[in-house]
Amino acid sequence: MLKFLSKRIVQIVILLFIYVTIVYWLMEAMPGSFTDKYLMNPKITPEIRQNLEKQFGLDKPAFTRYLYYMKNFLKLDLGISFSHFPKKVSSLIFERLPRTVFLFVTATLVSYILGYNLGKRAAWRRGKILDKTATFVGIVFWTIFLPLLAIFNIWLFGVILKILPLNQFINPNVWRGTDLSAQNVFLNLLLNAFIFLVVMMISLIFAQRVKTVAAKRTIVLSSAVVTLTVSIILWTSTGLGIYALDIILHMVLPVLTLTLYSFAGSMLVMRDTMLEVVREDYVVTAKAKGLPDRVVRDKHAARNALLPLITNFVISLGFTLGGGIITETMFSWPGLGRAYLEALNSQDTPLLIGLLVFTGIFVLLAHLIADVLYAFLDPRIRY
Amino acid sequence: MLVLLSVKNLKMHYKTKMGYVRAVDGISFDLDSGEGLGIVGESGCGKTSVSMTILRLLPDNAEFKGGEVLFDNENGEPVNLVSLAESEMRRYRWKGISMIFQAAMNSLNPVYKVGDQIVEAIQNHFPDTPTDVAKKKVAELFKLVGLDPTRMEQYPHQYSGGMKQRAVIAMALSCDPRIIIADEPTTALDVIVQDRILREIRAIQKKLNMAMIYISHDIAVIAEVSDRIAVMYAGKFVELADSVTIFKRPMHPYTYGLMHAFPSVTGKKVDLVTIPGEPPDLLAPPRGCRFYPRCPKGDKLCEEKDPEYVEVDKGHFLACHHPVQPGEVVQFNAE
Amino acid sequence: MQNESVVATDTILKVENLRKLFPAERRLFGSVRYFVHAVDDISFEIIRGDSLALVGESGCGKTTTGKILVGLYEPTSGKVFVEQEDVTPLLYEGESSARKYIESTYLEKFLSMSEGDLKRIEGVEGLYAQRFADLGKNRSKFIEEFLKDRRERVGQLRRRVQMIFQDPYESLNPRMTIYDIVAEPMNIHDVGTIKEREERVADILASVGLTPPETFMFRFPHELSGGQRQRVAIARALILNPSFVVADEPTSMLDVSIRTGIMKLMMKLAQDYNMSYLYITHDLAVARYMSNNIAVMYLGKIVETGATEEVLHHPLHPYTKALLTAVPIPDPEEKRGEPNIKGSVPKPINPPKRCRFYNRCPYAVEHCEKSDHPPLKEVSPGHWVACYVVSGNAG
Amino acid sequence: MTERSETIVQESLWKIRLKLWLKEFKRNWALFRERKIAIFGLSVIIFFAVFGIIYPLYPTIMKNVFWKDDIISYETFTPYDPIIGFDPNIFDHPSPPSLVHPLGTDPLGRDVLSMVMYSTPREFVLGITAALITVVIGTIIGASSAYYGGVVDTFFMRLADIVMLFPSLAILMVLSAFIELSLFRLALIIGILAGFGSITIVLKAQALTVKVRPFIEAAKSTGASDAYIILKHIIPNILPLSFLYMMLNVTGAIFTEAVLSFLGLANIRMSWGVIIHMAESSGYLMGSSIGTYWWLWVPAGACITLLCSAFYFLGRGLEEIVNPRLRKR
Repeated sequence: MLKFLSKRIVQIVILLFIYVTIVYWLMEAMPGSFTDKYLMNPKITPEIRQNLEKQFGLDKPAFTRYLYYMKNFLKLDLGISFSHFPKKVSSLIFERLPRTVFLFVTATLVSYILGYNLGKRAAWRRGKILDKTATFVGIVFWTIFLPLLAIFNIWLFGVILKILPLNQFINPNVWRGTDLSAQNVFLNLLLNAFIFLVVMMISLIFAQRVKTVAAKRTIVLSSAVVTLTVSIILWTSTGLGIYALDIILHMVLPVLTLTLYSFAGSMLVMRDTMLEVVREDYVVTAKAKGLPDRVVRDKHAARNALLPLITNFVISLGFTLGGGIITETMFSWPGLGRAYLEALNSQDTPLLIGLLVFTGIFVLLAHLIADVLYAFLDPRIRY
Repeated sequence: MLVLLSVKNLKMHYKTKMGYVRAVDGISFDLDSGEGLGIVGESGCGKTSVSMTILRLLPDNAEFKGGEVLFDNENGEPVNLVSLAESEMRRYRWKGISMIFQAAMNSLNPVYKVGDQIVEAIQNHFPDTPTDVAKKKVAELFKLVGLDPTRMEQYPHQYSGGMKQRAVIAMALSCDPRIIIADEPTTALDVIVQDRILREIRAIQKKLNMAMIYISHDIAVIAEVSDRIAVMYAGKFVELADSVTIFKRPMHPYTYGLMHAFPSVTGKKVDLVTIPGEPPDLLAPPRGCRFYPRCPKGDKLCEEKDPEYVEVDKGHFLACHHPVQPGEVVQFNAE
Repeated sequence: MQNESVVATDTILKVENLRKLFPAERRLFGSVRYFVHAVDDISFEIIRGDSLALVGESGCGKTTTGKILVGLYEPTSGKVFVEQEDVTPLLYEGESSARKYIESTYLEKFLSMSEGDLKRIEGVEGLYAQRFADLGKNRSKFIEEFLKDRRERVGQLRRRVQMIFQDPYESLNPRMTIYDIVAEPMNIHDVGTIKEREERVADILASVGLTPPETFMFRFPHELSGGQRQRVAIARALILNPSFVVADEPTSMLDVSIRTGIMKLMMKLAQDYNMSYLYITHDLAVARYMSNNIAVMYLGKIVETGATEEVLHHPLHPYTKALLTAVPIPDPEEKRGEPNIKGSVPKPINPPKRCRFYNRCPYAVEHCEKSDHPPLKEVSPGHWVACYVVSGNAG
Repeated sequence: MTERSETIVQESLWKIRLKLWLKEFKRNWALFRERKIAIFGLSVIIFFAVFGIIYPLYPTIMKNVFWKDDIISYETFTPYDPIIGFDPNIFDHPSPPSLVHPLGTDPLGRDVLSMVMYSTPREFVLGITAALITVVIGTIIGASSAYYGGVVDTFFMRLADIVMLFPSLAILMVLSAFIELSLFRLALIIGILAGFGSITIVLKAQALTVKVRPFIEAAKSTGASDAYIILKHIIPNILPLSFLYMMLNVTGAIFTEAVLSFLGLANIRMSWGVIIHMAESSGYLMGSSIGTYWWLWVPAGACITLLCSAFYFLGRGLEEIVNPRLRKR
């Protein structure tokens, strides 16, 4: 395992190096030398300019510049953004990263849970009404033009039903008069969600040890309820509840849109793998052992079909930036995707490179996690 | 007196686009406790479907077309497994009739420990068994089939082919079933391993006085383990008798052909029989006797009328209009 | 000298010290840590008209041997002779290494010589030198011609040795018609016109019992039964009139009632086409019917070989004995003994330096562990055994 | 011999092959027909194809039926031309759907239906070109890297890893800054980017399952060359899967184009994405009037969705034919 991991990490570092190189030269190839832009940016004061010149070797030839960039990259210094001057690219990314991650992890998690359950049932009762409707509806959403779905949701929930805010990250009217930073509240929210996830994981692992289905349910449900209640009490007692709620309400529509858009992907993967697994002899054996239908489906068939889904899940998490561009634009959600579009429009090259590089790191990390998870879930794989 | 398992005129067809595949088409046999019955037949003759029909482990497109499977459930009244509700049927699986599957390699779930899979079966049928008691029982079973009990905590992929086969046998024994169906239990194994497994199965069967149904395409394997042998051809039994009779005095031309098609390692090197043609398509089997197109003794009667499956001698069932006479040499004129 | 002339008359295939190691585990940087000794130093020969059955359990290296002989694997070491010709460089070496060979052995020497000197060289080298001189000492032309000639010879060789595979369902390309499959070897070697190919395919299909051929020619494999497919596979192997066919368990996937038909057909074809089989099988009874010589393999080694009847009736090696007793007998009244063998087959990964059968052998003595794997010894005429105990060398 | 050979092969080989091909096609068609989803997809695709082809007739019909009173339109089609159209009576526009303009007009007075129709063939060309490029690259690379293994395999698989690292939309957005993304260029870039990416891995996995099948060894043992085996044995056996992925890739290509156009980054004069982009840039898409001017973007959005899902449905239907593991027993 350790040997495998070290091998994999070496591979990933090499891949990352190649990736960053390609991204860098792609940007260099863009018309209008970006070093010139660095130097001619009117916002940059001469002394900063000199610093930059020294740090990034802007007066040196292209290849030396690249070496300088790589050196700075190793120090995680990606330069200074043009459009958000004088913020550093890295601090910009770290400010926006949690928003995108939170949005997408939630949406991906929901859509995978939905996809797993639907796909499992669809394959188990193949050709029946659930299978047919789920596949049809799923594919329509999977191939829908995402802006269309976003507009439709905004129109339906925000304009017609008027139950959810239209877009943006926060409602300024609510926040008027406080000196709270939305970012801080949001980070607390993130922490809360993370704790919730950890508690759920622990209770799930714990539930594995219990025998009856009813006991399993009780454990999982009660732990969920307890954590939720505790966190709600905490939020209200500190008086931040209303702000947190505002953020959450603003998240509902993007999450809903993304979930609808992407659940079919996981559902179809689950359904297809499940169809293969169902034919395996051990599923027939499980049935012959006299196990109830549901146990055969969940414990024997779905457990084995889960493996490809997990990989798929982690990897799709990695692709948040690509998907983020559209969704975040439509919902004016100030995350990485929108930052990318803004950077592109304002020709903010350092930010552009930084965002691309960051996505690469993110995807690669996701691959690594997928590998580890896979080894964890499949006893056959002991690298 | 009640027999343990009595199958009466069982019919099960698969529905396909082209029509019904008559995989099991009127099978009857009785099985007593402690007895070993062998079913021998070529691939595609429906022998596996028979076992799957008895346990009702069929795919969606299978349809019952009649017949009964009467199982003696120990309180005097035999139950008909065919007409049971699915939830009722579950109680008879494994506890009443268990199975050793054709592909032992694949009948263990790769993501669970072997011991746990057997414990699962025990606790499913005896829910009050604490896990440690069940584990103890599994350890005993492992010893019985010649496996090291410490291997319980291993995953299937850590087992060799022969060991997997043994674990599957242990699993089949776990709920003290009254009947075990062994479907090609040794097909994928090498001769030496096969020999050992066959010996073990036979010894356990004798020791526990269990009834067994062996299913195989290999007459030699069947001959080693069965008391009685049924020869199956194209969805039907053509002949059933005790194993010595089947070998010494086969009455159906197909049985005769099979016996003489088998090369022997050390015996006399005789000219082998080739049965001409191919087995019939079960979508549209011949009108009369299903063996008629390949049978050297076939005539008008065989073409028109399907022979009935009757007891011609004590315990010797046969479906043939023109049985092979003692001492007769049947000439198969193949190519 | 005398020995050579005997060889020159009848050997159709001769294998010398053939060895094939597969890498089993690699270190981090690609160097191999363990080898699977799939075929480990085996030698045998087949006389024209005879055939040899290679028998053993799965994983003993019998299929690997067969695949080496038709050039699917490159042996780690050893030599293969087909009809007295050493074909090792032809079968297993690529053109680039052949080019290197010709450049280093001949060309460098020739280039420095005058035309007169070239004409004076004798033997095989002389032929090359002659050719080189005739081509006006043109280096690239010479190489080109040499490679062309070599290609021709490789083609000739490939046509002489063919293989029949185990699984009739998998060894025919499902997207090709029977005609395309059977004619493929002719197509590859560019033999005959289309019309001739059609005739030849029809002939061969008829002779493997697929009559009338025209009803089979333009069908797809999935429309045929297992027995018919195996006949197609045989037809395909025979279409170029090979002198030697490797048959890898051609009947093991077939039902009993069809199997004997294929066996008989193969026997008949061997006579009609005057060719030999290397018949690979795990089934001793089938081996007995299909060939007059037998070689029993265990973990990459031949442990016993001789005439089939002799070996089967008087097995000497403990492994052969165990194998024979383990075969089920289709007679409920005959009770056979239990095979006298311990344990199970180990994996042939870097095997220790001792008799391969040592840890399973009931008769093993100290000498068997101390010494190398025993060499094959002739214990009675034509009957060779690799066992210290049997050959009385157990020290 | 000669006598018999005449009776064996009465027809020329290509005729026999054509017949066999037809037979095979019929068999697959019978399988295909059972997949209602695939039939639905195919019908939608055919509908769009017809829809796009009849565009040249559209002005003629409209002129003679509805625009008789409108003299300017009757003389020329210009005011309603999908690209250069401009109606001087600017205050009438955008007008909601009416008999004169079945899908209404845009702020410049152009007929929305004519814009949608005009774009249809372009979407087809783009989607199919891109998918074809993808599949040709993927098939060749997949087959060769599976067959040769070793360095070739490692190189292309690592390349695929790197290509997959790039978020393709983001990269296309960057490229749009210094390459004019015309329709064909866009198709080419989408096709190449996808071709070296995940599809090679999928097709290579499939080719690997073909490579280990004994008929490859059978061909090799008779002395077939590498190129022969790849072309005659491996590629024909992965071709159905390639075809399937082509269908799925059409969806991806159309979608990508639509998004790029919607963001205003592609250099395409008219497409469904451009229609929505124009609605957005003129402020009719979002904002307070959201949903009011629906005819400006709903038709184009619906078309994108429909055509994308049609190709996807077709692909799914084919998958159950091509991939025997998904087939019903």
